[in-house]
Amino acid sequence: MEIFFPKVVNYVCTCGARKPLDVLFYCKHCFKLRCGECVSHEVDTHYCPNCLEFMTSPEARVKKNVCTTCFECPCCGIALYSRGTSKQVPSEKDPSNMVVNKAYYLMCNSCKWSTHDQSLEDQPTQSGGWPRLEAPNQDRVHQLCEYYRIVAHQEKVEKDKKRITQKCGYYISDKYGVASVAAKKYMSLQVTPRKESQKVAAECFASKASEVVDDLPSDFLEELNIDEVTNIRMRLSNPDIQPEKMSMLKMRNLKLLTKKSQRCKECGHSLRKSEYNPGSVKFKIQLSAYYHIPYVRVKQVPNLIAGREVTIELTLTNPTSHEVAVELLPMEEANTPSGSGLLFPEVTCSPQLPKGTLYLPAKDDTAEYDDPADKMDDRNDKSVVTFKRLNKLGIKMQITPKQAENVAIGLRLKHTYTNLIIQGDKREYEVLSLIHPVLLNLSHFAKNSISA
Amino acid sequence: MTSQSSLTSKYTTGAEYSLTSDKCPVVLELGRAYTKCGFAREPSPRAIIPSKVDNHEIYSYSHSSELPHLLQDFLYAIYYKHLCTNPKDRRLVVVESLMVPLEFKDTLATVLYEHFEVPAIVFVPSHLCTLYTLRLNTALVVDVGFKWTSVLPVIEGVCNLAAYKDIPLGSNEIHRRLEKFLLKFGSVRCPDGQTRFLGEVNPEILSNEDIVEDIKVRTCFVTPRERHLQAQGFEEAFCEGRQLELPTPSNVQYPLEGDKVLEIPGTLREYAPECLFEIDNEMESVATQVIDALLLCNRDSRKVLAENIVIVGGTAMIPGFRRRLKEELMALLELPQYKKHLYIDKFMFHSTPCCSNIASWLGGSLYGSTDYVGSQAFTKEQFLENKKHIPDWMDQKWKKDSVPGL
Amino acid sequence: MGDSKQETNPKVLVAQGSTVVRDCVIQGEVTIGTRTVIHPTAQILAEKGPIIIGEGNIVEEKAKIINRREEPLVIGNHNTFEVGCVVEANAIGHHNTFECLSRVGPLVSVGSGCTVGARCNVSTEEVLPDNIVVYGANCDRKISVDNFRTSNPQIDFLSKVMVNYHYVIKPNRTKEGNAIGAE
Amino acid sequence: MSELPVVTYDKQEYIETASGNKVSRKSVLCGAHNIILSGKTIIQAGAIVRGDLANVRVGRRCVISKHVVIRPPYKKISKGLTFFPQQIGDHVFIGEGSVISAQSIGSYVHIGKNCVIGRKAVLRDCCMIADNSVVSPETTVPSYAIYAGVPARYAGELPGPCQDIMADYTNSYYLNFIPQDPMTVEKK
Repeated sequence: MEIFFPKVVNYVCTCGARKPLDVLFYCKHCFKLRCGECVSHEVDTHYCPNCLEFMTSPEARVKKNVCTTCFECPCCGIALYSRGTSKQVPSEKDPSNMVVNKAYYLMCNSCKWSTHDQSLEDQPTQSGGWPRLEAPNQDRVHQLCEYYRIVAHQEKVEKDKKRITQKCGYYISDKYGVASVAAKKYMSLQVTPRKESQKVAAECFASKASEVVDDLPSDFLEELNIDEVTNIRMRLSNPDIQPEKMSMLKMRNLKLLTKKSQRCKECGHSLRKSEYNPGSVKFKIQLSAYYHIPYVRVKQVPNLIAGREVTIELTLTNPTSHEVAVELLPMEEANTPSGSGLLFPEVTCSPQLPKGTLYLPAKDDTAEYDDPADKMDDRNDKSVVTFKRLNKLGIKMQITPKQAENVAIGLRLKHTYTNLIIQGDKREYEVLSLIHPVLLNLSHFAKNSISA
Repeated sequence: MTSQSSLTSKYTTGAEYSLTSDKCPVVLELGRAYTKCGFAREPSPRAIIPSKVDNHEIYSYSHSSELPHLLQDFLYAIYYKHLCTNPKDRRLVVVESLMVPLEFKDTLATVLYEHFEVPAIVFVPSHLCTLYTLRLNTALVVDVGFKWTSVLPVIEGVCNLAAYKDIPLGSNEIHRRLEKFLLKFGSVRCPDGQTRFLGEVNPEILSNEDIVEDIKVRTCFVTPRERHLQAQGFEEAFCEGRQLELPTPSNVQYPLEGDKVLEIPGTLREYAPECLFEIDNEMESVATQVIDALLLCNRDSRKVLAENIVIVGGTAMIPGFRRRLKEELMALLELPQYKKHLYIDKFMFHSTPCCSNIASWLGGSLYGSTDYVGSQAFTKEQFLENKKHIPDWMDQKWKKDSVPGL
Repeated sequence: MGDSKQETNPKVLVAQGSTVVRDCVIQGEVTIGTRTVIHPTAQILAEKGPIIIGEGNIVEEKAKIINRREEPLVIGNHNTFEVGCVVEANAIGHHNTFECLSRVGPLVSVGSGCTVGARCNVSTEEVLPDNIVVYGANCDRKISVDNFRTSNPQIDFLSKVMVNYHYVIKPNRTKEGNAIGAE
Repeated sequence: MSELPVVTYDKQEYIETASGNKVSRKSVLCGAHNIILSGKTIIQAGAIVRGDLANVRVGRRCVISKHVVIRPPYKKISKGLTFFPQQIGDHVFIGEGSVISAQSIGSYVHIGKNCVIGRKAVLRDCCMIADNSVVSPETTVPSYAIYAGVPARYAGELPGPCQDIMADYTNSYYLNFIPQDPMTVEKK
């Protein structure tokens, strides 16, 4: 998890959340960092994690967000796979002649649960026409549904009639424009419940109480084999029946996964939109901060001892195709007291940051990554820079931790950002200056390197 | 199925939600232990998940500033992982327990409106909406949950709040008792062939609530009252390792952490849930709550309530619970202090058309299928006007039209 | 790894029709039945008592079969020991599968038709009855409804192909178990 | 991600091929001519690749850690059974002690330590299998998914730039995987 969700270096998002750069977005229109908590997410498309069949949202809604062809093991929750069997059966035309009859059933590759456990007939085709699990109380719920809908509808009709005849328009709401709403409401009054739903509702009787209650099974003193009793996860994964015995388990259709797109809440622009095809790993729009903001990494931290000055080494990587000038500013200026204390209370140590500007060369996609270290840029301070490789720069700085544990430093990363403006045929570049607070937990790094 | 869907857009409310009218509201019940989420008009929730974010219970937050983040992460998982739907597109019915603190409710609403941009929310009290599943308007609702057991009489669709009773008894209490006695008496067969007490092997292991819960769910039962009476002095006997003169339930071999087997004493399987029915220092138990609630009601309504008892909640699903509750109630009737005041000779029970842990959710689902959602939901604008506060359902406005259709 | 020793190790009895590659570790008194395939880097360690492997078994890479007791460990027919499993059981029936990285402790006696799932562990003193499946993170058990007791289909392919790539130990017993050349 | 630490190896232990593959002499490559390593791939000590059963093709810049077993899957056919070729994409990291019987593994895939990837499983591009997980046979793991547990189930989503994160990770790994021979140690 450390690779994709690193814990050592956190950027401070515009909303104040601390997140690794890898999961942050960069809104090109507001020039601000955004994180999962401050963007709006939208479900774009659905797909089956097993057969990867793509489904649009309306289709998925009708199918109740499950795949129609794939099923889930009621024990393990993983997909079931089809197995073929062949049986010798007498031929229909000529009973003396034996023919091979192919049949298919489903089985779980982990716990070996199979459709035979549920006593389902084998199917003649591989994709199968497996019965869909229906809720046992479906009819009753349907009746209740219709009953209350009609009751609610009648109540509403009476209320609305009263209102409309009294011309008591203000209550209908000023917000939505009285005229149109009133007209539509009036239209809706014309609709009487359909006959069939009235019929269903009429069958809905009130529940009858009884003196008899569910009893304790009479075998409660007998031997209990724990392997035959389901656990809570198995029960809850099938809310309709919540089976108590392993023999009562029933398979369900596999749940779909979704592809989501993200949108900046402030300006409404899309931050990420993936391609519809579930097999594709490409994006139509991808505004991850990873591709726009210089990446700060920790390279080396010696043993941290309270009160002793040590040199740490960081690296800066420029992900863009333009040169970036970076300045590292102290956190103190930004760390002003806010409502409930300091803005960045986790900072326990202030580093001696290199002064002056560091120039990070542009990323060159054609360059081989492991070419030997190349020549230094003369503009960079040689006493600060430890190495340069393509678009990456190593820098060193001194810190004096006040304590040995929980050493965290903060800095503000000031960098240039080259923005491309396209107006008609004209392509113009503007260079902006952005500042992001960055928090580095050095103790965490030390801990990691020990375990590694 | 087809008849249901063909009726879909017949009675939609009107202009406000014309975009979303063909989408049923989301129905959410954030229980103390489990959260049920799904869509209105469906017979069961799409998912029942632990009310936790990364092992952090959403109800046990140490500081109120923590809660919005917990809820944000939790609701994100509900909407995008379990329901696969955009929160903006659907109205929301929240089935709420009476136990929920106001702060929690307001924070929940703030997160839903501001972060998830839910268009409108309606909160319905869980006891009340259970009645939708039975087409009743008068009943005594007994909710046996994870931390609390609560009893609320509903008469002609109106909650009798004055007669509300609750007691901190539920699964949690059973778990604690299991934990205590397993540490003392649970013996473990270890890979080296030795048998040791659980407390010696790994005293920390039962702090994993999931194991305790699993043991409760798979092995425990509520013993009949008759056995309970015969086994008086049970705890002492158990602690002294003395065998009772009753046939005891079988011990259970429970596989532990893959390489060990825990032997669960059979007596503990029936003793642990006893905590629900033991009379405590204040002379209270789950059963006394029911009787006390009845006593707090108007004399005329006692009989009808006693003959319309609805039991809901996950803890009520332990085998034998209903039988025992009935037996305990009958026994209490014989006590002089109750006999004089209650003119009742029998108790009658309803059975919900679903498992009792999802009964109040199903009520929410039925409520959510009606026009009431449109007329009663609280929109974001109203919420902001009301200073980010959801009117308590005891408020006047709520009382006026809170229980439609009942 | 003492390959040459193994070939001269008189305690290793290899039946005709088996495929035992030389790149495996065989220690102590080990009998290998016909149609059994031992993959490279497998370890069969008879520390005290002998290990007797029946017909049609497969022992995959890095699998370890250990007998630390005085009594012989008898392994039936058509068992599969998948990659990296460690099996110290005191008896093994037929048609069992020990999936990848599974572990079976020395106090366990395994019946027939059992499956010990990947990364699962069975180590307390017990008899694993027939057709048990051990699966999942908690090593839950259940009885399998379907069980096919056929010979292992991989063997034909493996015994044909592996000889092309590996040095194999020459059999010193006939299929019936009589010493070759001693009749 | 922090910068990866330098991992040094004994120059005598590893063979470096013309295309930059670094293969430990302590690994076992059965049927070596059926194994294709596309370049700059590292195979560490104790790893086993079963090219004798069927062709194995490993993409560029993969890391096959210590004691990994790579073993083509088999499939039942009308006449018995056959093993069929196995494909591993580019920039794939396989953690120590894992057993891989997948049918195919896409590019930019991260597999943790001590995992079992069951027979005929398909791991699509850009996915992650957490440490100590068991991907059951025939499972498909979709892109951007994290699978974890025994058996492995969907456990989360990878961040959008995971393709570049993985490429960067395997590149750095190769770059920091350097021989101990004093003559070739890079100047600091």
